[in-house]
Parts: sequence; structure tokens; C-alpha cells
Amino acid sequence: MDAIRYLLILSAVLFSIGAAGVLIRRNALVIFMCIEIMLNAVNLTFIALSRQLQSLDGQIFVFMVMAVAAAEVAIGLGIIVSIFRHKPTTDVDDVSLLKG
Amino acid sequence: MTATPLETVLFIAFGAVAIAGALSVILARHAVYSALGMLVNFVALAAMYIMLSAEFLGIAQLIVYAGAIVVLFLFALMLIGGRRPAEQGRLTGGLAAAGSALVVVFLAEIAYLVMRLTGTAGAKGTVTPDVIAQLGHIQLLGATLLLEYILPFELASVLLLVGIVGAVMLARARRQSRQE
Amino acid sequence: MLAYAWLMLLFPLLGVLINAFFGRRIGKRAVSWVACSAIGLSFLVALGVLMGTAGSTGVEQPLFTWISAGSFHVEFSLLLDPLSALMAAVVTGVSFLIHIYSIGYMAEDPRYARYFTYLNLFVFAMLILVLANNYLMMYVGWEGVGLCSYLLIGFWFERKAAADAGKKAFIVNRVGDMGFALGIMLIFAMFGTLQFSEVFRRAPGILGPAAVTAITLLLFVGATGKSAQIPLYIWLPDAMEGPTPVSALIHAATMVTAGVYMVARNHVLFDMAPTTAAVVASIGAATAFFAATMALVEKDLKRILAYSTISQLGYMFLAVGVGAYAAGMFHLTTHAFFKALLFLAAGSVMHAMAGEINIQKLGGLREKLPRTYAVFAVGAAALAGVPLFSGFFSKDEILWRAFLHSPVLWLVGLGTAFLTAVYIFRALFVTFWGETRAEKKLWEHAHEAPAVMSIPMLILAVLAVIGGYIGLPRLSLVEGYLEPVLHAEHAAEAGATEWVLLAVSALIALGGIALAYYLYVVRPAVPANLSKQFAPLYTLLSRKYYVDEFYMAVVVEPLRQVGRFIAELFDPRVVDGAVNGLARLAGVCGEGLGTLQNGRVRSYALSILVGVVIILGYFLLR
Amino acid sequence: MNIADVQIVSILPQTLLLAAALVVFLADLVWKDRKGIGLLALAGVLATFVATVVMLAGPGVPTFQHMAAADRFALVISLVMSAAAVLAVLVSLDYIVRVDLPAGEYYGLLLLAASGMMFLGAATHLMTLFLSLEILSIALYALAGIRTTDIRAGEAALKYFLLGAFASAFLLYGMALLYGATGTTSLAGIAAAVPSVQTDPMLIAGLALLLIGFAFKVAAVPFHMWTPDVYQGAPSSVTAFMSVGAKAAGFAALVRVLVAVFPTLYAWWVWPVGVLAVLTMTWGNLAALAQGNVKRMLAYSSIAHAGYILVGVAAGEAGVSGVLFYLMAYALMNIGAFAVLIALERAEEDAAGVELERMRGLFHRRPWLAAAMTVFMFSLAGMPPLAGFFGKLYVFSAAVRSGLLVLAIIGVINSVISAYYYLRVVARMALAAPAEEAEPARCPALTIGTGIAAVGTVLLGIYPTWLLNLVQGTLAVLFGG
Amino acid sequence: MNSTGFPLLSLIVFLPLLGAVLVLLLGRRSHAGIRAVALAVTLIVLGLSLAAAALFRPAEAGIQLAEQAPWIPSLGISYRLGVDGFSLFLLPLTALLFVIAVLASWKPVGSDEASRSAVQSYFFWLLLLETGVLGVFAALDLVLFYVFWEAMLIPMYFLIGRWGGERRAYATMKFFIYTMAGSALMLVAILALGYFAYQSTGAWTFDWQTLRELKLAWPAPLWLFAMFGLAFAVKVPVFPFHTWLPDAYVEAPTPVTVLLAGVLSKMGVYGFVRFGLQLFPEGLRAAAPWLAVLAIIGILYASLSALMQKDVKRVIAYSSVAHLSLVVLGVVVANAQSLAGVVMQMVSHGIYVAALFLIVGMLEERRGTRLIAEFGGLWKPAPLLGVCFLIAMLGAVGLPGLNGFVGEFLILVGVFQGVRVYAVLAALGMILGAWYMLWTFQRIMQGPVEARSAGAADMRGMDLLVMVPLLVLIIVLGVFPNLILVPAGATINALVSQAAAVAWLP
Repeated sequence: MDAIRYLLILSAVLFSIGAAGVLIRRNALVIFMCIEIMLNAVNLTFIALSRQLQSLDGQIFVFMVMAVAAAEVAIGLGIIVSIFRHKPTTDVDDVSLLKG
Repeated sequence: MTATPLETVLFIAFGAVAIAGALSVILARHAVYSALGMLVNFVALAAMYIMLSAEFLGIAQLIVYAGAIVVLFLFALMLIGGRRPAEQGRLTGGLAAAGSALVVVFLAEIAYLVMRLTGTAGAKGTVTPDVIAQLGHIQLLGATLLLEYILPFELASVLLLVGIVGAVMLARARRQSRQE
Repeated sequence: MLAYAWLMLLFPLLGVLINAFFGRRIGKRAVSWVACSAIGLSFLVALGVLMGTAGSTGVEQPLFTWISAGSFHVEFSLLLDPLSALMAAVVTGVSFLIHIYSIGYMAEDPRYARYFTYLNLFVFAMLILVLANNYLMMYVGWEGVGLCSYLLIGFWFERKAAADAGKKAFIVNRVGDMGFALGIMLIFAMFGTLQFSEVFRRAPGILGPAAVTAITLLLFVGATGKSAQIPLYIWLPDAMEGPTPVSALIHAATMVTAGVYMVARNHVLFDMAPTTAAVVASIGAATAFFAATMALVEKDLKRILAYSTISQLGYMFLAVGVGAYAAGMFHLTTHAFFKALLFLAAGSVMHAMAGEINIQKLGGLREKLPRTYAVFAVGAAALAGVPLFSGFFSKDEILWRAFLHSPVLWLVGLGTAFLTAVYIFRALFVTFWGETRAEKKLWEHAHEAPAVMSIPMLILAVLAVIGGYIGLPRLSLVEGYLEPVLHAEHAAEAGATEWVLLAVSALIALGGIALAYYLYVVRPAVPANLSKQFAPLYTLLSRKYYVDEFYMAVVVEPLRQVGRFIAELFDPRVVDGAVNGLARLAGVCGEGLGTLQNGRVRSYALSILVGVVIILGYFLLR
Repeated sequence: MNIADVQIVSILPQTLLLAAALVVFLADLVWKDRKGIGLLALAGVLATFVATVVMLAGPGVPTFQHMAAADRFALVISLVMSAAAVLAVLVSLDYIVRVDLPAGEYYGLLLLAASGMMFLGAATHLMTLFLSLEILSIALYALAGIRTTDIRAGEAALKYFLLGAFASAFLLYGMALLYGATGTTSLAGIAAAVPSVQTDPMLIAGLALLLIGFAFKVAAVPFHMWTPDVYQGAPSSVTAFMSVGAKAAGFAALVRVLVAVFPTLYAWWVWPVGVLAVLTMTWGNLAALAQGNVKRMLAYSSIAHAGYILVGVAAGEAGVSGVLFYLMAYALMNIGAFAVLIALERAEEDAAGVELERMRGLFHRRPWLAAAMTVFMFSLAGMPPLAGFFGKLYVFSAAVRSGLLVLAIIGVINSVISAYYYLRVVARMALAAPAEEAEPARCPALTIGTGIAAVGTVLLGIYPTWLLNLVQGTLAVLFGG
Repeated sequence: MNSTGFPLLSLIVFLPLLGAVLVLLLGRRSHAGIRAVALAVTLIVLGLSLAAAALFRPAEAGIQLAEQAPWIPSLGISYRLGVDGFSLFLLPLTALLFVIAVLASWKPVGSDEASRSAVQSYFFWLLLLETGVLGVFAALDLVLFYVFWEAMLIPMYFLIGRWGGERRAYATMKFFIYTMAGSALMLVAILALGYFAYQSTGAWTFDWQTLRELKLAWPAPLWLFAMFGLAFAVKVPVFPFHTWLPDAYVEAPTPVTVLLAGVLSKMGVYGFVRFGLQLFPEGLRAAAPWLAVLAIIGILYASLSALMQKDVKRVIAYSSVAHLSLVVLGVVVANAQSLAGVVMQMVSHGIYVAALFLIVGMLEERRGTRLIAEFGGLWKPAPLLGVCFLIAMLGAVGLPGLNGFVGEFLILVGVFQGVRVYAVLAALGMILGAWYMLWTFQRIMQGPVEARSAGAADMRGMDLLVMVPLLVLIIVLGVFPNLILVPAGATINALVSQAAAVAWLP
């Protein structure tokens, strides 16, 4: 199995673990971490493909993804903190007033 | 993309470490352990980037992810995630079971996809690893970034601006003062 | 003279319009003057037309085009031939007399003007029916007279009985009219035109036996509805709820005879359809006999006369059924005179006895109402067929033709004649002979009818007597007169048999009178115990063979139940229910989807993952 | 590729918005008057609207380094976006004072979100696509949670954030696979490479994941779960802007990707899009039937309308102009409807949106407001003389032209179902007796905003040709650089 | 523009809209002014429509007074108006009934105080309704037709909903959704037709005349007719789709019921002919047997149901279902007589059903109830009302000499030439019709004078002004039906020749 296939499988596994985490865990922060892991998995794919395709576009993309991840972390934690102020919980299921 | 035996060993090792880290994030009992798991994952990935001749990105990964984001998480954890949340039944529950089943199916689909891959048919670019080594990764990256991808670059800056303003606005303790 | 025939129609129409709009303002005297003069003038024109059409085979006078839709082209035009002229004369003549009579009879009624408006409208509609030159115009007249009979029967609509009777009359007529309408449609489908002349000219060529039978049968259904034959006669007895002059005019002399006229008018078709002719004859005979039996036990004088009318109409249909159209028309004419007379007499009795008409509460009116008694006697004699009176000749003519055609029918006819004599003289003796059974005060101030009512009765009495002579065998003016139109086949020369039959029917009539005399004058107790002995037969007859109840049970109630089922159950529950059910189903689905939205982020993430897996799976495996 | 031939003018509207946002941020530091800042933002947005109109009328403008194109398609999307932004700002001038929201951040983020949407509409490169999508998403996450004093807003923001991030991860993964399959990240490059790599599973998977990412953005079923909660939790003016802006941008990107980049794979993606359309319409309409809260009902109705637009997308090339027209019509009527809700909303008890009961007898209390709401309701239901009907007509005729008769039939039946819950609102307003006294008239800006929306809905209904000519030729020039 | 270049039809269609705007401009308080404007506008429209009828050249069968202007060229939709022999008399009928409705609304309308005072919005919606209805009859572009067809629902929704009886909310919602559901598929059919035109002529068009020349492969006409037919079947209504009618008619205020029964039901029949018979003759032929059976059931079902109704307004509602089912039967049979009967019956049914509903309104006004059981002997205190009710009822029952008879009889003659059994069954309807109408008339007008009816006032000024024109028309059209049959003759012949080509009957 040559390197690119291995790397793609690896990133797919990481991506899946992240996705599973989002569904399994109930702590908002942990869910958020899992999403970060998913994004990193995609970064790995990009860089592997960039290496394979010998073009820099992939790496530029990773660069942009990092910027996005940073902004997301900022906003995400902001939201979690603002919720925490109302209800001392980070459990996502507690936060379900809007339904029906 | 021929891989020397040493590289394959290292790749496998780092891969395993990354997967371990990811697993610990989702399985750890306490949020702090999952944060640490995430750190391990990021470091392993950084190492792999470097091996894939994207040195600058590896370093950037270490600084941005491992440095900034993990620290931020730990900080947030300390602020609110401190107490042991009543995380009973985090793995049980129909939702979790269904979720993981679907994820496995998703993984199978991607794996099926990768297996049937007949090598990337995409047009080969010109930037071979030795070109990178020769010109220096940062220089190359900087040039393309600021020349060809100037618009995304600016957009990234706008994005960060939004992130900052949003975060400050959300997290600021809003006294009820204005209303009275 | 023929050119002004349309005036016959115009005058009654003017009478209607004037009385309708200005009736209340111009006072009772003016109303009666307007109404009576309208009919009088129309009668004069009718006489003129009668003279003018003698010997002619019919003149058509188009007035205006009514409907033109593709090949369906209907003109509004008059057909003036001896047959229609005769009918017009009879109609206008009798109704003129009855108009005069009504002035007296309806004097105190508050809605005086409306009464005369309806009466004029009736004559107008009847004339349209009679003078029509095509089936559709006849149908217009047909339903028009049906409407007027509805309005006049239910004239005193405060009384529920009168309102019900009016409604019953209109609906039963409508059933008959449906048959007539279907007949018209069949004719149009066959011929493409509704003109009498056209239809009769092309009939032999176009119509097959089945078709002509169908047409004639449908037309006959219409006739039974209008002329109250079995099975659609049930409305006539109830129609007595209306004012008596109305009964005299509409339910004795004119409207009910429309059926006979229609059959006579279509004699060409009926000749081509022997089966229908047989049906007509047998129904005629059966109705005659059947109605006579009921008249025997009837207590209400007007209802007796009503059954007698049904019976006499049965005779007329018997006549046209056996092909003796002239005899039928002749009897129609004479019947119009003496039956109208009898009704008017009954009217004057009611007038005198403040509305009391039950013969068992009257009696001995000979002294009190001598003129009415005399006139009633003449009418009764004519009806019973006493020799030298008009009824004798016309009825005998029918019996004679019936005998030629089939002895059985003749026998039934003869039996009915006997019963007729019995029941009419029973009415006479019980009402006018013996001691009176009326209350004291009614009896005291019973007085003779005023002149305005007596004169028409006298004229009718005269006509009831001399009417017969215009139809003497060989001298028969009527038959001669109608010859060009009806080409009635000439009877075998009046051989001995005709005279013998004449004698037989005279004997039968006198026998009937004698029996009535014996039962109701000599031994008045006999009828009472007779009715006890034959109690079941008596109740059967008095309950009018339960025909009304039969119709109610078989036709009216089931329809009403189905209607109730639809209105209260099927429509709101099933048809509407289905619609509302669909709406509720959508609502329920809505709630269902709402509950899926359980507010928990992780289940939302799950739905996203489901979507991902499905779409990815589709794309990869396609 | 040197700096010289960079055509700044091709992204003029977006840059104007960015500038306006920066000015607003700065003004907020100095100026405490919320209304003033609002007017400033309004000026910025109006300038953008004018700029877009001028560019639309002007000659074709080249693309910006094949990153973002200013073709007619992008400009019409910018037109819709700037119209929505103008109305949104107008509507929120008074609202944010009443609900006590921080003016500077509010307007700044709003403008940034708007520019993100415009960039997304104009994006002809995967990277611009992803970044502008993230800009508008993150701005909207923040805006959704801006009323920090209310737990519901926080909850809405959290849900929107987590699910948004989750979905954009898949989108990104799709982009990676596309990059892997075609070797380039610019849409034109991919479009060129598609015919040759037609059957490569990586390309197909990439397309699938991209479709999923945008399906989430436009709230197609089964990715729509977030919409009702987020729309109800967020402040009404944000919901108004979000329901129109994000949807329009999402559809613009979806159409550009599907119709311009993968026309040859039409047979592949027409059925999933069709099925998505049917599911979205039906789920949205049926769920809306059971809603007692008007705001939440409008959330479900926006899902349903996403379904109708998806029918246009499923119609492929024929449907592009129909989609654009529908988006413009939807912008006007939906923001109008929310404007009326905002006028009725009282801060304390209507935090979760105006209940249907509150609309009782509105015709007697505020006749003109009720009349406007009636226009919006009937237009949303697709009644003829109004814009909503011609939107549907245009979209369904495109579906019929592409042989998707079944979609048109289901669409038409759905609009009948929708008529019920729209009419319920009108019935409550017109037929029921008024329950409470008439509120005081709100600020003029809100009335102007509602008025523009109402007049626009009616005009677009009676004489839609002026917009139709604009959207007519968009397909021809769809390709970026 | 038509020969004279004068946009007569556009003026007729859009004048009421102008009137509606004018009404809005007048103050809410000036009720008299509003009523005057409404009456003036409707009268002018009546005059113009009669002028149009006069301008119409009876000899030619095709479309006249045609007007054409581009509306949405990119979708092939154009603004096209026109009238032919068939739809010629529907415009004056509509205009007349709207004048009558305005007059009947002279005294305040509505069941509660709030609605009775809302005179301005009442007349606003009424005039809008007139534009919608006139538009439906005059439109020749399918999409324009659909726009008017659906737009007309909005004013009707408010008229029933706000000024109706107790269950008005339910009734108006049901009416709106039912009609909209019925005509939903029609939109798809119209689009499909436009597409077929695009396929064969290269350009999208919805012009009715070009679409008529389209040669459609077989299954298409049947499906298209089915989709169009459903919308018209709901509107007429035909048997299973009629359950909205009793509620809508009963709950709507009297003037609106007059319009609902008199005009809106004609849109369904007009649709069946214009878009059924003329556009897809083969489709109609294939569906004809089913439609005929439904129509027959409709006649008997509705008549029987009318027999046992307790509320007089529902009796007349069901009677109108029965009469219209007969008209549908006439359309389906489609020969010279039946189509002439259809044209005649469309006009005459509009007139006598309007008269009947006005009388029901007067009855309800006098006694505050519509339950037949509570009436009795009203003819004595109110003779004029009695006579008017009698004439209107006899017109409805189809008494020869009045307008109901000519149409009904022509249809029956036409149907008889087709399938005799159907004619017999339909004729049964005539008997049932007489029965329930007379029975209702008797229980209200005749019989012993009910204590409470003794004081009932007879008809005065406004009632007579509203009723007399209708009664005069009932009689005049009865005696001179050719006033309508001759002008419509040429078009009917054209219709017949087209229908004959696909006649399903022997």
C-alpha cells in the first residue's frame, strides 16, 4: 500500500474518530475538540495530496484552515462561556429549551 | 512518492500516536485528559507534515494548534469545565450507538473510495519536494500566498477580525446596567 | 276572421296583467268586469274561429320564433283547425260562465283580484295548450295549466290541507309531464322537428312499430298525469280543497280534458300503435269503473263529483282508445257542460249552507233551494245517461264504438254506467230529499243563490240537455264537423244493433236510478246495514283502496329516508369527513415531525450524519 | 501573476461593505448613539446596493484572479444580498435599542456577514468559497448569540456553531477530495478536468460532500434540524437577515458548483437534489402546520421555500434564472414578514417569538401593518398577483422544461399545504376580534423597511419583467475566470 | 387592440380595481360616499359589458374584441384578453350580479358590530372580486387566466371570513384551501402545455389560440384534461367535490352568496368548455363517461339532499349543485342542443339563483332565522315577497315560460340524443326539483300564519329595486331566449363541429 493511500486512510480514520466523538460525548468542549480533530484530519489529507500532486495549493489551503480553526475556537469558547453564565453546565443535552 | 523504509516506519509510528491521541479525546473520562489527548494528536500530525516536506506548516501546526488552541481549551476548561460533570452514560444511550454505527459506515465508504483509487489522476504540479528544499518552503509558500492567493489571504484576515469581535462580544460579562 | 285568432290569447293576457298590477286599486267590481269581459271577448273570437274553420283542415298562424338552437327550431304559432277550435270554444265558453258565477261565489274573499288573475292566467295557458301547433308549445301550455291548478287549489293557502293538495297536484302532474317531455325528446330525436304537421306527415315513413309505441306510451303517461287516470289520479280528489268554481272549471271541464285532447290531436300516431290504443282503452275502462266504485261510498259531495269526473274521463279515454276520437270529443263537450253544472250546483249548496258539503249533514234541501235542486237534477240525469239528456247520447256513442271494438270493454262501460247512475242519484236523494240533518241555524238562513250564480247554472242546464242532439247518430254534427281532421272511420250504418244498444243503456240508467231511489228514499236504513255486512269491502272503498297510503309507502317515504340519510349522515360524515380527515392527517404528520425536533444538538448531528452516509452511499454505488 | 492585473473593481461591492464594517467598529468606540451607528451602517449598505446596480448596468467586469468573478450571476446575488442587508439594517435600527443589543458589534458583524455572503456568491475558487462561507457562518454564530442576556440566544448560537462546524468539516473534506481528483482548486480548473476524470470515485465523493455541505447551509432536509431552533433563538432581525442572506449565498454556491462545474454529471446529481427538494418541501410545510409560534412557523416555512428553490436547482441550467428570481422574491417577502414580527414583538414576553394569539385582530389595531403582513403571507403561499407566485411559476416551469414533472406536482401540492398555515395567520389578524389595545407606532425606519418589502413583493408580482431580464442571461456568463 | 383600437375589455376588467383604490382613498367614515362609488363603478362596468355584447358580431365564431400586450416575454406569458360567443354573456351577467350585490349591501352587512361598520374594506374586497371574476372570463392567456383564477380567492376569503355567519372562519378556510387544492394541478398542466408549445414551436407560449393547434401525443390530452378538469370540477362543483359549497354559501353574507352561486360556479363550467372542450377534445371525450356518471349522481344526490335540509339556504345551495351538475352533463354530451342549453342555463341559473338567495336574505332579515320549521304563512303578511319567491322558485324549477326551462330542456334534449338513460335520470331530477322547492316554499309561505311571522314586513324600496330586474329577466329570457341563443349560435356551431370530431356518443 503506497504512502498516499496509507495517509488518506489514516486521515479518514482520524476524521471518523472526530465525527464519532461529536455524537458520543455530551460535553460541549469535548465536542468542539472532536471537530478540531476532524479539521486536522482534513489538513493531513490536503498535505498528503499536495505532496502527491506536487502543487502548493493544498498547503495554502491548510494555511487557511488553520486561520479558520483559530477563529472558530475563539467564537466557540465565547459562546460556551456566554451559556455557562446562564446555566452552570457544559452538557449539551441540558441546553434544549428550543424544540417542537 | 517513494518512501524509504525509515520514513514508512516513522509514518506508521506517528500515525498510531495520532490515532491514540484522537481516541483518548473521545474516550477520556475527564475533559482535561481529552485536551491532552488532542495535544498529542496535534504534535504527531505536525511531525508528519514536516516529513511530507511541508516544514513551515508543521511548525505553524505546532504554534497555532498545539500552542494557541490547546492552551485556549485548557483555559476554558479551567474556567468552566472544572467540576466533574455527571458524565454517566456517555457511551451508552441509543444516540451514541447509532452515531458510532453510522460513523463506521462512513469510514467504510471512504475506505472503499480510497481502495478503488487508481492513483490521483490530477495533473502533476511543478513543485517537487526537491524544488521545495532548494528554494525553501517558507519562501515558496509566502510567494504563492501573497501573489496568487492574495484574496483568500485578505479574507482570512477578515475572518479573524470576525472571530475576535464575536468572541469579545459574546464572552464579555454583560451587566444588566444598560437596561435599567 | 281567422287572422285575428291571436286576439283569443291576447285578451286573457291583458286581463291577467291589469288585474295583477291594478287589481287591488280598482276595486272588486272593476276586477270582475275586466276578467269576465276578457274571457267573453275571447269566447266571441273562439266562436268566430269555430265558424271559420268548419270544413278546413287547419290553418297555421306563426306569431314569433321562440327557440332556435342548431336544428332545434321552435316557433310560437297557432294551429286553427276544427279540433282546436272546438276545444277553444268549449274552454272559453265554460270558463266565461264560471267567471260570471265566481263573481257571486267569491264576493267576500279578500284576495278577490288575485283569484281572477289566476283564473284568467289559466284560460290563457289552456288556450296556448289547445292552439299550439307544435309539441313544445303544447308542453308550455301543459305546465302552465299545471301551475294555475297549483295556485288555485292552494288559493286559501292558510289551510294546510289546501297547500298540501296544491303541492301534491303540481308534483303528480310533474311526474306525468316528465313522461310527456321524454316523449317530446324522442320525437325530436326521431324527426328533428316538433311541428305537428311535419311529424304527422313523415310519421308513417320514419317510425317503426317500437318507436311509435314508445312515443305514444310516453305521451299517454303525460295524459294520465293531467287527466287523472290510473295511476296518477290521486291528486284530483284532493284538488277539491280549492274554491268550487275552480273545481268546476279546471277539474271538470277544461284542464283534465287536455289529456284527451292531446291523444285526439295525435290520433295519427295512436292509430299506428295498436298496442298503445289497447292500453289507453283498458286503462280508461278500468279507471272509469274503479272511480265509480269509490264514488259510491264517498260522503263529500264535491269528492263524489271528482270521482265521477275521473270516471267520465275514463270513458273518454276508452273512446279514443278504441279509435272513436269524435265520440270521445263529443263526450268531452257534453261532460264539460253537465259536470260544470253539477259542480256549480254543489257550489251554490255550499254557498247556502256556509261551506257544509258533507251530504250526510244535509238533506231535504228541495224546499230551501228549489232552483239549485232542479238544475242539479238535470245535471244528474245527463250524467247518468237518462235518455233525451246529452250525457245519454255521448256515452251511448262511446259504448256503441266500444262494443264494436271489444264486447268486454263494452260490458265494463255498461257496468260503470249503472254505477254512475246509482252514485249520482244517491247524492241527489241524500242531499235534496228526506228530512234535513243540517243544524238548526244553518237550515234557517239557507237561501237560494243570487242571480249572478243562477244564470250561468241555467245556461249550463240548457246546454246539458240540448248538447246531446248535436251528436245524434247520422245527424252527428260533431262527427261531421271533426271529419276533415279526424277522418274517423265511419261506423257501419246505424243498423238494428245500434238501436238495441241504445235501449239497453237507457234501461241500465233508469235501473240505476231506481236502485238509488229504493236504497236512499224508500228504505234509508238499508245502506247502513249493507255497509256493515260487507264491512271489509266498505272500508276498502271508503279508504280509496289504500292507493294514497301505497304511494306514500313505496315512493314518498323511501325517497325521504334516502334524502335524510344523505343530508344528515352521508354528506357531512363521509364525503365531508374524507376532506376534513385529509386535513387532520396533514396536521398529525406535522405534529409527528415536530416531536422529531427534540432540541438536542447531538440528535441533529445524527441526522446530518444520516444524510451524509446516504448521499455518499448513493453517489459511490450509483 | 503580478499585482498589476488585479482587478480590484470586480469585488467593489464586497470591499465597500468591509470598509463600512470597519468604520462602524471604529465609530462604536467613539459614539454611544446606537441609532447614529445604525444610520452609518445603512449608508454603507446603500452604497453597496448602488454600486451593485451600477456594475450590473455597466459592461462586464473581469474576474478577480479567478478567485472571485463579478459576472452577472454574482452581481445579481450581490443585488439580492445588498437588498436584504438594507432591509435588515432598516428593520433593526429601532429593534436593537429596544432589545438592548451592542450596536457596534451588531452592525459590524452584520456587514461582515453580508460581505462574506457576497464573496460566496462571487467565489470561483474553492478557497474563496470556503473562507467566505466561514466568514458568514462565524459572523452569524456570533450574531445568533448576541443577546447574551437570554439563554435561548446562547443555545441557538451553540447549536448553530457546533452543527455548522461539523458540516463545514465535511465540506472541507469534500474540497480536499476534489483537489485530490483534479489537482486544482479553482472551479474553472475543476470544471475543465471533470470530463476526463468522470468516473474517478474521489471526484464523485468530493461532489457528494460538497453537496452535503451546501445542503446544510440552505437547510435542506435532513440537514435542516438546526434551523427552527436557531431562527427562534436568535434575535428577529438577525433571523430575518440570516434566513434570506445565508440561504441566498448557499444556493448561489450550490448552483455555481453543480451547474457550472459539474454540468456533465447532471444525470448523477439531479436525483439526489430532486429527492432533497421533495423531502425539504414536504417536511418544512408539514412541520409548519403544527406551529403555534409565528417566528418558528416562519423558520419551517423558510425550510419549505428552500425546497422549492431546490426544485429550480434540480432543473439544472434551465433553473438558474428561476432560482435567482425566487431568491429575490423570497428576500423581499420573508424580511417583510419578520419586520412585521419585529414591530409586534415586546422584549419581555416575546423573547421566543410572537405567538399566533398575539396577532389576533391586528387589522383593527394596526390596519396598515396587518395589510403588509397579509401581502407577505399570501405571497409566501404563492398566491398569483404577488412575487411568491411568479417565483414558483418560474421554478416549476424550469422543472417541467427539464422533464421533472413530478417535482412540479409535489411542489404545487406543497404550496397548497402551506396556504393553510399562512392563511391561519391572516385569519387570526382579520377575522378574530382584537384581544389587546393597539401598540404605539414603532420607529419610521421599520415602517419604511416594511413598506419597501411590501411594495417590492407586489411590484415583483405584477411586473416581474425588469428582474427577469436581469436574471435571464446569467447562465451564459456563469464561468469564473 | 380590437378593431376600434379601444381597449374595451381591459377597461371592463380593471375599472373595478380602480374603483377599489378609489374606495380606499375615501375616508373610512364616509359610508355613503363609498357606496356611491361602488354603485357607480359597477353600473359603468355593466354598461360597458353590454356595449361589448352589442359590439360583438354574432356571425363569426372566433375570438373577438381581442387585446394583446407583452407581459413576461421571457416566460412566454402575454397579457391577452378576448371574448367569443360562449363567454360573451358571462360578462354582463357578472356585471349585473355585482350591481345587484352592491345594492343588496346598501344596509350594513355582517353578523357582528365590528364587521357591520367595516364598510370601506367590504366594498374594497367586493370590487377587487369583480376584477378577478371578469378577468377569468376575459383572459385568453393561460397563465393570466390562472392568475385571475387564484387571485379571485383572496377577496372572496375576506368577504366570507369577515362578514359571514357564525362558522365563517371554518367555512372560508375550507373554501379557500379546497379551491386552491383543486386548481393546484392546473398550474402544472398549464406549464406542461407551455413546454409542449416550446417543443413544437420553439418558443414558450401560453396563448390559448396557439395552444389549440398543438397536436399532443395521446396520453397527454387525457392527463392534461384531468388536471384542468379537477380544478373546474371543484369550482362547479361536481359530485364528490361539493362539500365546500353548503358551508361557504350558508356562512357567506347574502350579497356574497349571490355572487358565489351566480358567478363563481359559472367559472367552473366556462373552464370545462374553454379549456376542456376547446383545448383537449380527445381528453374530454375519454373522460366524458366518468364525468357524465358523476354529473348524474350529482343531480340526484344533491336533489335528495336538498329535500331534507333544515336550513332554507342549504336547500338552495344543494339545488344549485343539482342544476349545475345538469349543466356539466350538457357540456360533456357536447352536441348542438346541449351546448345551447349550457349557454342559456349559465345565464339563467345565475339570475334565478341570485333571486332565490336574495329572498333567503330577506327571510333571514325578517325572522332572524333560516330554519324552515320556524317559518309558516308568510305569504299573508308579505304578499309581494310571496309572489317574488314564487316566480324565482318557478324559474328554478324550470316552469316553461321562465328562463330556467329553456336551458334545462335544451340540455335534456341534447343529452337524450346522446344517451337516453342519462336523459331519463336527469329528468327525474326535474321532479325532485319540483318536490323540494315546492315543499320548502309551502312550509315558509303557505299554511297557517305562524305567530311570529304575522308582523313580518313586506318588501319595500331597496328590496324591490334589487329583485325586480332579476324577475323581469327571468320572465323575458323565458319568453325570448333567442336574445342569448342567437348571438352564441355561431360559436356553438364551431364548438359542436369540433366536439363532433371526437364525439363519444352514437
